[in-house]
Amino acid sequence: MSSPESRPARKSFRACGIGLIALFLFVINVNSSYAGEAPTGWGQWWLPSVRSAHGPAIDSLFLVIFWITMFTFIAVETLLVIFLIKYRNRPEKKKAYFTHGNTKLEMTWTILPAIVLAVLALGSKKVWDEYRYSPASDDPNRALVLAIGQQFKWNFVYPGPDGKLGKYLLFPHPTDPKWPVGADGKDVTFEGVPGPASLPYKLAVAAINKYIDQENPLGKDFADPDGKDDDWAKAPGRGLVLPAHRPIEVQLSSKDVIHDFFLPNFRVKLDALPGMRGHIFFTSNMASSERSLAAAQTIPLDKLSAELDKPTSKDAIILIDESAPGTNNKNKDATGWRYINPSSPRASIIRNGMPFNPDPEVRNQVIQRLKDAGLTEVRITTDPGDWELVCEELCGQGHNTMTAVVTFLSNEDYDKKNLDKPYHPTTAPAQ
Amino acid sequence: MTAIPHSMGHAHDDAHSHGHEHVELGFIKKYIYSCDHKIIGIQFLFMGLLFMILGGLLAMLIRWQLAWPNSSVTPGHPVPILGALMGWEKGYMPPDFYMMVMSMHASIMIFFVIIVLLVGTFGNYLIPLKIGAADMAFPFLNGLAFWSALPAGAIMLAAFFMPGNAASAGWTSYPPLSAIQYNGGGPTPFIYDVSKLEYQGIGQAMLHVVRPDGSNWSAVPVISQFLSQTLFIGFICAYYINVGNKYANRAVAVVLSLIGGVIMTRAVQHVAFDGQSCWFFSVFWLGFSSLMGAVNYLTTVIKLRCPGMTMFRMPLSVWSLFITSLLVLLATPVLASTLMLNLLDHHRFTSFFEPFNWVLTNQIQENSGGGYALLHQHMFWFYSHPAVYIMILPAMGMVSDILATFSRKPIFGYRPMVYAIAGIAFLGFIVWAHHMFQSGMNPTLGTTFAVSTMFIAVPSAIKTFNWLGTLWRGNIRFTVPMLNALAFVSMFVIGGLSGIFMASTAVDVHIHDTYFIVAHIHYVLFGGSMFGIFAGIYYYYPKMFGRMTNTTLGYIHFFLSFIFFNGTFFPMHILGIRGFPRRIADYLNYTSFSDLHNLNFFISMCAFGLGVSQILFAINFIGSWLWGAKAPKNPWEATTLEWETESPPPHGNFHKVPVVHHGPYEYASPLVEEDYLPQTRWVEGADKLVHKH
Amino acid sequence: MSDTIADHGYIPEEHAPDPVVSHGDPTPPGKIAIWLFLASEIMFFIGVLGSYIVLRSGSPALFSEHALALSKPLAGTNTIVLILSSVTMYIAVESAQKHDRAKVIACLLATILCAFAFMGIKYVEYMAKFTHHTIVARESATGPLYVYDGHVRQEGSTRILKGFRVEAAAIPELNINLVSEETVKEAQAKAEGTEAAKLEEKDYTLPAESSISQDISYGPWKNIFYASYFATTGVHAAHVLGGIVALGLLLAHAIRGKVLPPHIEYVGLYWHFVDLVWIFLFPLLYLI
Amino acid sequence: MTQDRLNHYADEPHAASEPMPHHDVPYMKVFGALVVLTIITVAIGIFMRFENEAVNVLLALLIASTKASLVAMFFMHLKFEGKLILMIFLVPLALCVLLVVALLPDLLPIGDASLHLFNTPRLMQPHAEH
Ligand code: HEA
Ligand code: HEA
Ligand code: CUA
Ligand SMILES: [Cu+2]
Repeated sequence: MSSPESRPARKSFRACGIGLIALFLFVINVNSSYAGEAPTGWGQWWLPSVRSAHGPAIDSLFLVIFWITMFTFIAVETLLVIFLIKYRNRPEKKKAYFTHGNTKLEMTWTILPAIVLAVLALGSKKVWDEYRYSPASDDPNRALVLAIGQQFKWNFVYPGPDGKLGKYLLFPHPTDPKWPVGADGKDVTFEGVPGPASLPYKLAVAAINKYIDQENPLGKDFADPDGKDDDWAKAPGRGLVLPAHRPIEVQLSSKDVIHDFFLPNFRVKLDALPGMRGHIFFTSNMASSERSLAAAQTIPLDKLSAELDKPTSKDAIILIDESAPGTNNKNKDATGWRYINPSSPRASIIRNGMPFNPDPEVRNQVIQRLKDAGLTEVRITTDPGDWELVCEELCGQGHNTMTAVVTFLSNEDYDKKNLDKPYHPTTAPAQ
Repeated sequence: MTAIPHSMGHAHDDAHSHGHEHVELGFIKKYIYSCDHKIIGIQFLFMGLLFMILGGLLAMLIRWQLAWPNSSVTPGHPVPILGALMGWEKGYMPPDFYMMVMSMHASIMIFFVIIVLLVGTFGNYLIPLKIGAADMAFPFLNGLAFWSALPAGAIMLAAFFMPGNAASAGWTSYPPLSAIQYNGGGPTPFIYDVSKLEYQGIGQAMLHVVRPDGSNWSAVPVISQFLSQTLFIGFICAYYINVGNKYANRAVAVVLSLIGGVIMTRAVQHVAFDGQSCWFFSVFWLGFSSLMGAVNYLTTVIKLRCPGMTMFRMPLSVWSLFITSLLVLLATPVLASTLMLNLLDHHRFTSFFEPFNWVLTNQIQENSGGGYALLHQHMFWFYSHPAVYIMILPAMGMVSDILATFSRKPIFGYRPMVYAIAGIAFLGFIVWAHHMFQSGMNPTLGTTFAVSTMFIAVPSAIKTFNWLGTLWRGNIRFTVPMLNALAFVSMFVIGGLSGIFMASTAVDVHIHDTYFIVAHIHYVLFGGSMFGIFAGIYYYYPKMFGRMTNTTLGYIHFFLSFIFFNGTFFPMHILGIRGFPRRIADYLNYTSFSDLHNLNFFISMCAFGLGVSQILFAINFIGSWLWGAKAPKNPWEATTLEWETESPPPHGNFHKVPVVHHGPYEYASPLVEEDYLPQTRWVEGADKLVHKH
Repeated sequence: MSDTIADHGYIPEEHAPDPVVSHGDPTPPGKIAIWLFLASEIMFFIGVLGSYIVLRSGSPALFSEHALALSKPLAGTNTIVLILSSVTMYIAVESAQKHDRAKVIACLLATILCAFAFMGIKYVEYMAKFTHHTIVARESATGPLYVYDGHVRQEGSTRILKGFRVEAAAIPELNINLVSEETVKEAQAKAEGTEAAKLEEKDYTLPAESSISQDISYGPWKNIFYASYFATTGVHAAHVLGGIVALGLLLAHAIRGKVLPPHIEYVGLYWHFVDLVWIFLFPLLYLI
Repeated sequence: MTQDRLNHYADEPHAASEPMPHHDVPYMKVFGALVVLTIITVAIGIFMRFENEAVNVLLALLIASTKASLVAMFFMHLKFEGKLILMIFLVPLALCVLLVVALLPDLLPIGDASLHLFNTPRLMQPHAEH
């Protein structure tokens, strides 16, 4: 059977080609007519920028593997295509070359990949150990935060000035004679009873659920002295605030199902398992303010109004030099602009960022005030400087809404917030 | 276990008389309740293809949602037909529905398409034919495997009609998420309420019989469950009921299977009360079917090889199915056990996987707690990693056969190929935790598993390069099966190489649970297994149905599939490198990923193209059956035994026992005029040639 | 229909010009199949048993405390019963091969009886667990909260608990899922100032439903120890039941005059395997 | 061609004609050994518990393994079977060991505190003193 198939093959290939081009045009067409408000352009196609200390190692490993596999891929596919063309069935050709193999050749292509892979495995172990067994794990200077996932928001607990976390995720049982002690250290009466055990089972369960909902959604043990000064909130969904340029320990747990703590730009990912506590260590080498600043452009104050009218400036943030006299007004401005001090090392963001106020009157007042303060130029950026925490583990129906805003403050600002007391050997104890 | 049908009255007394009494089998035992491995194989084929349409349509829904996510930024695009049917607001798909679609797409594709097609269909069809046996070692057990797969499928489908939706916890069903009953919703039907049909008309009284009080099942799943269970029990009855008279036999069998059907249907409804429990139970049940198949295949290969068919003269497809069966045999039970424990947890009897102090939406859960969520993951992947090789090895085997046939050249390095299959299988058992690098398990354990995972690329390398070696200096015929087989090789390499990224614990930190994984999945499962299946179907179609397929349609189907496949799944690598999370209904919620909207749109368009291309396959499949040219015995001029008998082979396969004289791939042999030397044809010295090279 | 090899048995009609390679292994297919099946059974049991091992090493204290509540004499008897059934099964297989029908029938019967004995004892054991309750309740609205632990029986309209009782406050960190009879007993002894060993079980009339704050029996829901216990022994018991069915069929055949030696051998292998599993379950659950 | 014929073909043709080769198994002795071992292990379990839990566990497992190998070797005839059957029996056993061994480091906090149980009650704690 010589191969008459090759002709229909070519024909159908051509037909497919034409069809495909038509489809491509259609896609582009449909897409642009649909796009409307949707983000345009094809987006960024490579690893997102890396902002953590251990990240570059992961990226270079990625690149090493990328080039090794790319080489293999190209080699294999090229050979394949060459063979297909060169050894295709031709009418004059009667028989293929008769061979059952070649031991030497086969040994080569067994051993070579094995060596390459062994090297990769070793490299991988090194980077992995640096990340998971980071020396930061016993750095007294590390900032600690406990992230507790729940459907579909995060709770963040900071240890407070004592630098120690209390106990969380302890919930009452229907047979407990007493409710857990309250935040003031006194016994609690809830639903008119001293404890769930005073109620019949069904009512006790209902009372406990109500107690959790209203009093203690995180199951905090108020009696634990370590937890007294913790910074926590009943309602989930707070932003995560972390210091930059300082080792961070994130402890992970969950109230209900498995969640995942993923910071794409920091190459950090770990599941938050209910009933267990995970630990990750990393250091950010960029603060949010630095990021905003890096993305900002300088605008003379005179041109600010015009600049803000551009549609691209819709979410613009204005950065002003706080060191200029008169600007230090705590920034409770109606415009909700975020102010930043670009030059001072104490760069800070006041985070009550509302959208830019389009009212020209208000705007002009603000600009006037800035001028009065002696400023001639400001910087402007659309980059708010915070990162997005992504939950990468399927955790239920609202999994795709489970994000949190992550802000990296400069170390001083982090200290000021009293989220924890860093054991800076060099700094004086916080007041 | 020795489930060989004996018509109980008389079978054993004359077990060894080789009398020649011919009792024709009735239509039912010949074509429906058949014990013939070929019929069973074809039954599995239809089952797999039907499920594939469903799985594919679900994939289309996934892509629909991802092309036009309904968010604050962009409006959705009403889903055609389904949107109206479900009464969604403006026809937009809600995110919880997306979760279900995604989970069911994967579950159906993996458990009811790939495994059914590769192991069920080709395992059944090819093993006896290729080793020169008349049938499987246990034909009845073989039939039972198919008929018990049906109820499993029916339970999986029933999930769609359950209150609170079908399973929505991904195909991995990690607890504690999968332990949530009714997917967190109340027990109210979610899907278009078919239960309205229930209490009207004559069906009412009958429905009461098969539907216990308090059952959550609506009419359609109850009826389909009842049918499949009755057919299942009926199969047993068809062979084991012997009261003497033919008609009495039938009557008793029908009555018994109806009774059995009622009992089973009622029992199933107690076990599976919502979508997730349906999922657990269905896969659990399917496991039994797989096990029966595996025991049968292994025994057949060990015992029923025809004279001269030594282990190292078996075609690679049989080798791969043999080793696949070993994987099924040893891995599936572990899945069964974890599914059972999960089911108990789901019913709130136990808490193997739920921690202490477990709270859901601020409600304490009334189970004891104290379990470990990670335990399920370990046991699941202890099965599911070997399972991914269950899903690729048979395809590799068939592709090896096809490549050799159409290169007109012996397979390059036959023995290393066999050892590579065995190596993959062995390593497959010690790599499972590479799915759990970021799950919070012990990081050192991660390193161990990373090393073993890396090394699984070595046997894969042997296979890949040997395939290339087979093509080298061949005489390549570009038939439709060959093109699909070549696509298998090139696409599997891409999928396999992306596996190396993930095998590195450190790189996996960034790409775990992103679309990089989704790209990998589809490159190995669609690019690999599915193209392998296409190749197998095109290759064996003449043998199965006695008709040739249409070549032109085959080419168009292949080229379109190949191009659209790459258009769909290649860009997913890019998404993954960006960190784009998988299993999300709406990525425009994320500021980090909303710029990838156009890329997603492009992917969706290609996916629709991929879906529509499959219609050509369907047309070809059905059309060739009706109008295809009659197939000769050996249309591809191949050497293995299945081509020595007519197309389709008769009941009993061979007219006389074939005798095998040499290896399976003697193409281009210098000893004969033709460029192929069938395994049954004796030529002096052919056997020696193998060892020389 | 034309003749195919199925019509002629497994003998090649033409002899090959070169010597046909034989397959060597003489094991019959049925035996290979049953062993393969047993291999998969091993994997199934290790799934369940492995979970138990892992959970146990995660919470050793809980497990060793609750394991005390299982009845060693009953389980020990069961072990012996099962071993005995293995012997009778073995004799049945042997006599089947010698076509000694009477002996086959007798031995199969003995095996089935042993199996029923095993299930009977299992039933007693299970019932002892299901009637065993831990109850937290108060006798009067203002009275102290008590923990009861013992066996509950219904007498008329009242429920009587035979066991121990202590004030809830006497048990620190009271958790009804984790508390064991031992703990209640010790606490009661301490409260009454006696030794735990000297404490007698007493009948307590349980207060009305509305005063019970929680009531849990020692089923799989009690805690992960009982979950593992019921899962492992339950799966094993299901296998014993399956064995009874298979043995029953063989027995029926034998009584009707047909002794099926290979089938008896295969069921025998299965039966020994069930015994083998129990040999591991027994020490793992009851003794350590 | 009948279904029956097919069945006979598939059924082992040698089974009845070529019975299991007979081996004299001292089954009563095996039975005795099993009973004795059972009694020993129960006795140890009840009366002679060692301080160290690990010793108890190992001892119990050792006796159980001995009993199991007696059953497998004699009652299940493994002693007289060929390599094939032996492999079928041993391979899953190896996998069992692998599975359990690989699971343990995950749930026992070994060495570092990278993963530990979270706020569990006393009885659930991994190394609670009892
Ligand atoms: C048919 C199915 C199939 C196959 C064959 C494979 C094959 C492989 N898989 Fe894949 N895998 C899946 C199906 C499959 N996988 C699925 C479904 C998932 C997702 C599950 C989920 O979470 O939903 C998954 C997920 C998955 C993960 C988890 C990722 C994560 O969740 O973070 C990992 C990690 O290591 C992995 C690795 C591998 C490796 C190393 C191979 C290797 O076997 C590949 C070996 C092949 C090659 C390497 C190519 C050929 C070789 C050469 C050309 C030689 C030269 C090569 C080098 C020198 C590198 N796979
Ligand atoms: C064998 C396995 C297999 C196969 C064949 C496919 C096929 C396809 N898959 Fe699937 N997929 C998985 C296994 C598979 N998938 C798995 C395991 C997951 C992970 C799930 C998880 O996270 O839990 C997944 C997840 C997954 C996702 C990610 C979902 C998410 O994470 O949110 C996506 C998204 O695009 C996707 C798309 C597709 C598409 C477009 C196809 C197409 O190739 C389908 C094309 C085929 C057909 C369409 C069938 C033929 C149809 C007809 C003949 C009818 C005519 C059709 C039309 C009219 C349109 N799949
Ligand atoms: Cu939380 Cu996904
Ligand atoms: Cu894997």
